[in-house]
Amino acid sequence: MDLSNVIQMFGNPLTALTLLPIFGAILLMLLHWLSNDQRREMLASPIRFVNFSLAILMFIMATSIGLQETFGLAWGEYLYQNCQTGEIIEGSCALIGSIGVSWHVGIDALSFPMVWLTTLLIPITMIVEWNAKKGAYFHSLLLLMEGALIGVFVSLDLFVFYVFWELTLIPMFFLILMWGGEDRRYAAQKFFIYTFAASVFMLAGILIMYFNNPADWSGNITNKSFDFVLMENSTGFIAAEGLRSVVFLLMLIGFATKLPSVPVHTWLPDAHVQAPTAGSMLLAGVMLKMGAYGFLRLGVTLFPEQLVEFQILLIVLGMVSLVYGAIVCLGQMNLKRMVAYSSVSHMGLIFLGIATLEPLGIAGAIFMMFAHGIISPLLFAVCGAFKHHYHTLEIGSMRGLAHHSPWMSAHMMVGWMGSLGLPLMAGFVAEVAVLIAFYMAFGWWVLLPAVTLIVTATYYLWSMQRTIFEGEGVAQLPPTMHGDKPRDITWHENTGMLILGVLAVVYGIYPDFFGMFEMMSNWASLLVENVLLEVRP
Amino acid sequence: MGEHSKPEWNLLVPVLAMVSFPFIRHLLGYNPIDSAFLIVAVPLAIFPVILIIGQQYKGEDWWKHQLKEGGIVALAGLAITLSLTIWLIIEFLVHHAHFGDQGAVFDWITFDNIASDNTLTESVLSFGIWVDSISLTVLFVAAFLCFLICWFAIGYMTTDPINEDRNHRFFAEFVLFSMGMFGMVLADSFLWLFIFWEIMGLCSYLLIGFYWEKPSAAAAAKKAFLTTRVGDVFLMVGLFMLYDLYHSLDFAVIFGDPTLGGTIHGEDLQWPIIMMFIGCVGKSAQFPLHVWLPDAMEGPTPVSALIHAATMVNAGLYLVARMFPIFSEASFEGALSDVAMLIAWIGGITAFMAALIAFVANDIKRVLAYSTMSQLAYIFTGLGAACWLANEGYQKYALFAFGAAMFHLFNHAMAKAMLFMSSGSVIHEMHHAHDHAHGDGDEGDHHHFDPQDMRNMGGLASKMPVTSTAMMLGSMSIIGIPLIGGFWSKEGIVGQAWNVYLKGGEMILFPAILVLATAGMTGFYMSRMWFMTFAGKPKSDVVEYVHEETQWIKTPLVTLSIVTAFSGFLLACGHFVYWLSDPASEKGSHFMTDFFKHPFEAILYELEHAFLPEDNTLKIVGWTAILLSAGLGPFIAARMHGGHLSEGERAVPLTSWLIRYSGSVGHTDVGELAEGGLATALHNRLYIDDAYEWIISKTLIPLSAISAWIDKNLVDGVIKRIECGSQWASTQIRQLTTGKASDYLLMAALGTLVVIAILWGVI
Amino acid sequence: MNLGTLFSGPDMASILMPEWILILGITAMIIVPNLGNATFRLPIPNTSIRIPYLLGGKRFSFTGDPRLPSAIAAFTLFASFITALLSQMIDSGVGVAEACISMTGAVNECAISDNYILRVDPFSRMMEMIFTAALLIAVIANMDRLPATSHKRLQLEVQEDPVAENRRLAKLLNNRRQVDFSLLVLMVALGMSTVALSTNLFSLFVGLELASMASYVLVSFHKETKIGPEAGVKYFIVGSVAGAVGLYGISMLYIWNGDLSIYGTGGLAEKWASEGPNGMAIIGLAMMLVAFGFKVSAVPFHFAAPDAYAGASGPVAGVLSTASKAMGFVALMRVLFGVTLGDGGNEWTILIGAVAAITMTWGNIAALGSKNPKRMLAYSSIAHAGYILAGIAAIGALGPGAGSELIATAIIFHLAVLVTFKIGAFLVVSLLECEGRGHEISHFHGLARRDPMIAIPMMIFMLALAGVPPLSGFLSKLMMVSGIISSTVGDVSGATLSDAFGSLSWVFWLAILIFINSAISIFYYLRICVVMFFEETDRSPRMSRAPMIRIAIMLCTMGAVVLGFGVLADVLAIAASDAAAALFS
Amino acid sequence: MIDPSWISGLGVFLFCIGLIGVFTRKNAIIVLMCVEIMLNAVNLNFVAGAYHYENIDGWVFAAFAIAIAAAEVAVGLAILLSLYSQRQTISLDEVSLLKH
Repeated sequence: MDLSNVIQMFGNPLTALTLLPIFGAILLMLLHWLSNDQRREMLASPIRFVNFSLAILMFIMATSIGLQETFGLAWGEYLYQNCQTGEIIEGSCALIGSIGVSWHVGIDALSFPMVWLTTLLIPITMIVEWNAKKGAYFHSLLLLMEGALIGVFVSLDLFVFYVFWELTLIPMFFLILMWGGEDRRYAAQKFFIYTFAASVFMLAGILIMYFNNPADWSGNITNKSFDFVLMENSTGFIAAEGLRSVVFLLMLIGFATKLPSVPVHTWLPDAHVQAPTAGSMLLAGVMLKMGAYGFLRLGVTLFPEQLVEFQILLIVLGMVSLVYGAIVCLGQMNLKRMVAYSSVSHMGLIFLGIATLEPLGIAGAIFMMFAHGIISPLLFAVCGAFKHHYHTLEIGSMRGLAHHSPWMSAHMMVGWMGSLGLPLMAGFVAEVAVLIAFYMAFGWWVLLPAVTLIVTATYYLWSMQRTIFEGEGVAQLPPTMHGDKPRDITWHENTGMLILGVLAVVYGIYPDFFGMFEMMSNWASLLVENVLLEVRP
Repeated sequence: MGEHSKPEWNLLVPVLAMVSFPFIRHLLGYNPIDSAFLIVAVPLAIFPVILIIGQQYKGEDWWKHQLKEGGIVALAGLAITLSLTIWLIIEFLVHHAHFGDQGAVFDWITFDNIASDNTLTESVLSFGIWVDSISLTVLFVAAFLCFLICWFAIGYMTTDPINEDRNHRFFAEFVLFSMGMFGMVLADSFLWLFIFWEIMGLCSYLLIGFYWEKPSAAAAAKKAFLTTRVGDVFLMVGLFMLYDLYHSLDFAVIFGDPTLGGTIHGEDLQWPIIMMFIGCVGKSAQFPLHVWLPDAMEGPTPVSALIHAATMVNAGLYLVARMFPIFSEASFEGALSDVAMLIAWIGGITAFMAALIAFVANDIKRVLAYSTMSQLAYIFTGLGAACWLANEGYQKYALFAFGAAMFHLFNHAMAKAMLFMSSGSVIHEMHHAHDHAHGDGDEGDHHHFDPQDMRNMGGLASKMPVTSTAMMLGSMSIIGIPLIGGFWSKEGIVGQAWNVYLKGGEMILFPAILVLATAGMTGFYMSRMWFMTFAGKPKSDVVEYVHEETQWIKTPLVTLSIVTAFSGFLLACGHFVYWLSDPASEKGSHFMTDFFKHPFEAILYELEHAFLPEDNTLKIVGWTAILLSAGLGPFIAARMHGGHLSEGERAVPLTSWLIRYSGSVGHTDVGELAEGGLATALHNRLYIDDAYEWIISKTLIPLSAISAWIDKNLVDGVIKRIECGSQWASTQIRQLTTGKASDYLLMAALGTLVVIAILWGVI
Repeated sequence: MNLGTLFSGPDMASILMPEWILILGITAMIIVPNLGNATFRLPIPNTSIRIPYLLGGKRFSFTGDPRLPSAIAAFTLFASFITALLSQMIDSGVGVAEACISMTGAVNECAISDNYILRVDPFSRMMEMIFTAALLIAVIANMDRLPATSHKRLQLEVQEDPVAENRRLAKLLNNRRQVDFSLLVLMVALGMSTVALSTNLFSLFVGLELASMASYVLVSFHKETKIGPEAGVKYFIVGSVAGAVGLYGISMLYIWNGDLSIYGTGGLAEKWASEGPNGMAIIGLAMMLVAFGFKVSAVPFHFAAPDAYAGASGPVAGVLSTASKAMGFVALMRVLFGVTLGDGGNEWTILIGAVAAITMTWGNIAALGSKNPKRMLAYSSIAHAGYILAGIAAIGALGPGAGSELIATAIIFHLAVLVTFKIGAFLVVSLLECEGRGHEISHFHGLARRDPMIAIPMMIFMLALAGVPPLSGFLSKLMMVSGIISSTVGDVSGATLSDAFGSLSWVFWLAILIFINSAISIFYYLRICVVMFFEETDRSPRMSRAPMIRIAIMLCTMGAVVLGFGVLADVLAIAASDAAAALFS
Repeated sequence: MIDPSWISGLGVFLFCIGLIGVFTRKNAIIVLMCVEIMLNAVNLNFVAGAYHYENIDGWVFAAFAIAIAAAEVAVGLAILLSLYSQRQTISLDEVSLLKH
């Protein structure tokens, strides 16, 4: 590892996207932490701006990557790779060469939307919680989170992938713990332990893959490499079918928990309810997508036969998540909890979409990741604002929100409508794509998810009726207000929500905006063409 | 208040200016079809403008009075769409253009499908414009009525203090709603039809819940959305099925060759059509998804006029009409006749049921709502008949039935919009009059007084000449008084329904009887409404203070009165029915031209075919319908609710004859009947709503509660149990560390023995 | 065993340099603090020159300085560490064992046929480095835990006030025992080094006893506290019984073979491979496993460990949980891999596997509810022993080969990085001990507010212990598990899931059990983090200064971070890999 | 010369005595003595082995073992003394402050 490699490493835009926020955040936190009290106060505001401008810089970088490329790539091609296959085997981009870990990043049509979404959401979360207490840490943690998330999406080395995967837990753990609600400690621990425990199974799967990666990397301890591209391109990767199934299932445990799918979803409501607004926005917006992303990247791409073999399992998982999640939503009295369960419900659609094995279904599932990544942060921003201004999340604790906080109600309505799959909003595109494919693959079973859409509409409308509307004569305020005058959202919150709302509509009307649906569908088609077509029943 | 309002014609200048928009486009070299997308785009662009500016500047004077809180902006936008629509129609008529599919305006999503030979084929779901006689008709209805209702709403909404500072929301949603309607009509694929369809659903939700602070309005909005959502979901499933068959949802593909090169059989299409029809049932408030419509009257009256008369409820009809080419595909013969019968049955049942409930409704808007349901059901019956005839190979009759049904759509929309606006006018004035009479301070009474209740009215004919005339004409059109509006179409529908029976569709007998009976019932309840409102003595002191006011309300009423009075006759005689069903046919291609050239022949021809069909049995049916609707129904209504006005009150000549008639036929008291079991059941809407509520409260709500419990205590409980269990195990296991060295030694010794035993045992 | 031959050649001097340094240090430790201006002179015969005796009398101010012994110990350990490291860096890559010392004291290239008593190879060097590093950190930290006060200051502090006087006396006592502590630490180091070097069971055992006995005293070193002697007694009684049992086992092996060399002609390994063990050998092996099991605190021989850790001071507990345990593993590996692996060696595989499974689960579950942070860390240490035992079991199931080497690499790597974060955690506790606390989890409350510079490292230690990436604890656990997995999945066949599961070796489930246990362990590690950051405390924000402990903590923190990811992790992994290769050669 | 197996048989006997003593006695000193007995059993084993194989190693080992035993006693007594000075007891059952 000589200097030129280092330069090459950091000269790569993806490397910069990953490491700049991480190191930036750590530096800023240290800077703030090491200063004395007086200087700390002075520094608070500049640090916040630096954080924010770094986040914006990241967004600009990601956007410019998107503007330069159309992402109509051939299968298995990654852009902006920092090193090629030969170099990986040689070990010239090695991180821990002795066990075959290299710094290998790349981006393709599957990861770009996620990266862009991450860079988009982080500044928005910062805006929404612009005045967070101890903002220097808060925003830095968000920035750290951004680096870790992008790292998950761009790393093509499974070791590094796993490291980033777990690294995302740490800032989120602290976000929940330090800025969360009343029961934050329980929620944070549960979140951490639950998802960690699940991802450990994924790690087991990764290790089996690692030892069956036929690409030899002579000169290290194991002669193996964690490189995903090598695995993807190798023939005879894991010969024993049964072992492939084992790996597939191990990884499914990890990804399904992250997604989350019933019955391993129960960390989510607690984490969401207790997390600060920005935390739950990111949690729902990007972190859940890690599960789907990982499943598509590793599970589907490397184990197509197993996908077919366990199709029924996926459908059952997806269907139960979808239906059961929606019904549980109906029984929730806590606004945020309801929204959290609605995420469970929507994530079920992703499994359904993938299980169809149709290009449309998979494209729909990917677009679901994206669309949900725009809409659910909006939902949580609204919930957070509600909690912030009304000090409660109880559905039905107040009436006539529209009277006191018209902007908040408007955003709530936009979010709710987007989430229940209203046409011309992003969620609908995904829903339609997934369900069409689902019908093509499984026929009448589509009635189950379709009827669930009614339940979805029911709980959303029900909660709106009990929050935004009614309250004729004397408007009813929650007792937690203690007679305070209710306010509308601040302009920070408003800005953030407005961006999200507008994007939700833009992507509903024109899903190809910024090439999104096109690239996703292209990726899905190539996946089907190259990988799934041979194994489809 | 009316007496203060000055004429505000000057405000209309920008609106009028907008009418020039098509001309400018024309001068710029565009043709109307290229501009058609603007019909959708303009309202879409105006929506956020009104909303955001309104929210920001709602208190400002210029916004409030110059722009009427956005009303003028909306009206201007709708003027553009209306003029573009007219431009389009002119192009269509004058140049005999057959537009059909106009290609994609933009590709929505592009993706691949796996073809049967395991290769990938590209598929596009795109938005494009589709123009033909049906869409033009419905588009015109929508654009024209939206424009007028907006005009009306400016008068209606902005003068009511309760709406102060939030009318921008109304107008924005109104415009968005119009966008949805225009888009749905113009869309060239089922998918985009559905998308706009849902947008309308959203707007209907927002507009019904306009008075969100009223719990009843909020509940009604929710109910409307959810009920239509039920239908929509099935419609969506229908779309999926269609897509699976055709790998496209474009009209061009599906109607171009419904058999897709012989690969698709009629049986395949049964379920898709039934599924889509369920969507129509929801949207057009047919049994059993009709429950939302009466409650939807919680919205402001212009909304009722817009959604529940003119536009949204027509969407379901439009969709069924769109599927007509599938029914008339020759190779599907007989395969889809059961589906057609289903459509007719739903129509028949709803028509009868709604008319029945309308008998006892006392709320003026609810009467109209039930009437709407009933009339839409007529159209469904007609479409069902048309589809059956088409599918069984009776093309000629099928086209006639189809044309009649669509014509009824036109007539009903015009009349019902006007009726709603008139009722709005009545309610508006009653409300103001009540405030005037009792003062604003009289809170308690204010709450008990219902300005919509017809039992508080009576004798308004002299106070509101324009309104009463308009309402009379509208009612006549709905009832089907010969030669006026709905008469032309209704006769066709009833006749063709019976025609199906004669042609071998025995199953239609029941709906056919029902629609025939409903004709008479329509005569009764519409007349009842008019008489209760305008004839007889005032039933409350409020009536004294009622008077008509601003031009904003009167102008559309007058316009529509004229349209209702004459359009039916004119269009019918201009072979509108034939033009609708098949513009390329001999009669259809002579739309209006025959009428201008040989008016008498045309009239005779139409009379002959409308209510004097060739078949003698049908003649009997036709005459029976006329007799029931124009004679018996109004007669009974007049006996029960009619009467002379108070002393010194005079109605205008246009309505005075009717009041005289009602006063001269005597009086029947039906008090006993009104308290009977049937009436109670009808008051309770035949307990259908209650049944739904009961079912939901007994199934979904407990299920959700149980699921939430399960999730908390079982699924998550397992986790918690593991946690508690491991804490317990930890305590137990640490008890073994007693702190005494001898115990440790003992444990170690046992361990040693075990170690030796294991090692020994293995060898 | 001719004493003269020990110094016969330069080879002996250079090859055992780290040990010589330790012996030198021990000697210096005995002599230097006693140097003084003793009036007695030694006359040199036949001359009039009289050499000053210099022992006793009034001590020189430099040699009498109570801070000197620690410095000597630290310097000795550091020098030993550095020489071991240098010898590795210079010679690494040459390959296997570099030099062997026979019974007769001859230093040779290691040949298969000869039997040796000591062997210097990458493995023994690596272990020496681990031992000396751990002890070095302990010594550094102990400078604050057992502070030495210069005599001058003590002189100045003479007070009338009885409380202050008592405090002064305590300080005086601390000064008095500086030498004892440092000496014992160096003894431990020497014993451990011997264990690492030994290829003869008896010398191995002597080294083990040397280190053990020194550590018994270290445990009960704070005899003025209530718990110190108690911990010492328990640890000593159980340990000495276990030692006796182990020695008896060795003696049985001697009766069986007549030679206690592991390798070489007539050695144990040869006989084991050629003839197979008889009952006597098996019982001997079992008894040795008991002794070593006590050292690594495997269930059910672990009971004294939590008590000992809780009673000992923080640095000592840190040594017990890292170096001492590593020594036990070295012995275990020498015996199990060296002696018994020759004939497939799976007599003990199931046994060790079962013990591993029970140990890790027991440790973790017991740690879950533990309220005393030191006991919690002790139980966590037991759990970690379980992980390593699982690796050993996997090696037993595999026999020698690449997979075994990988697991051995992982074990060595794990033992090495454990020095950073395990000791680090004990040092943080030790810092709290300095203010008389640290035996309740509530003493961690609000630590982040009181002293973030301690709380953050503690969090890093906890996360590293839990195995959260990218910290070194993760890498070590990952290598361990990957070794186990690599050995089990290679021969998996079968087209269906059930076939595959059926053909998975049982060792695979040990890997899964490690994962599950890691997940359980997160709970109690996180709890520490949580209370540090989020519980309120009424203590004043100032923590004791304890600069040396802080330095040691910083060292550990850096180690825990840099050894997890990147270049240094790479270097360490390669070194561990070399060591593992040497172990199996 | 007696057969080495007798010697080691005696060793087994001694070892068992020591072991039983360790488990049954609560007095730390007696336990310590029992450990010494066990170590003597070891010595006998080594001596027996040395006899049997006629090599010197066993003798050397025995000598070392005696040294180890001596050291152990020294260390043990020192620790026990410090315990006694704290608690005035050396009964193993009475020192159980540290537990669970």
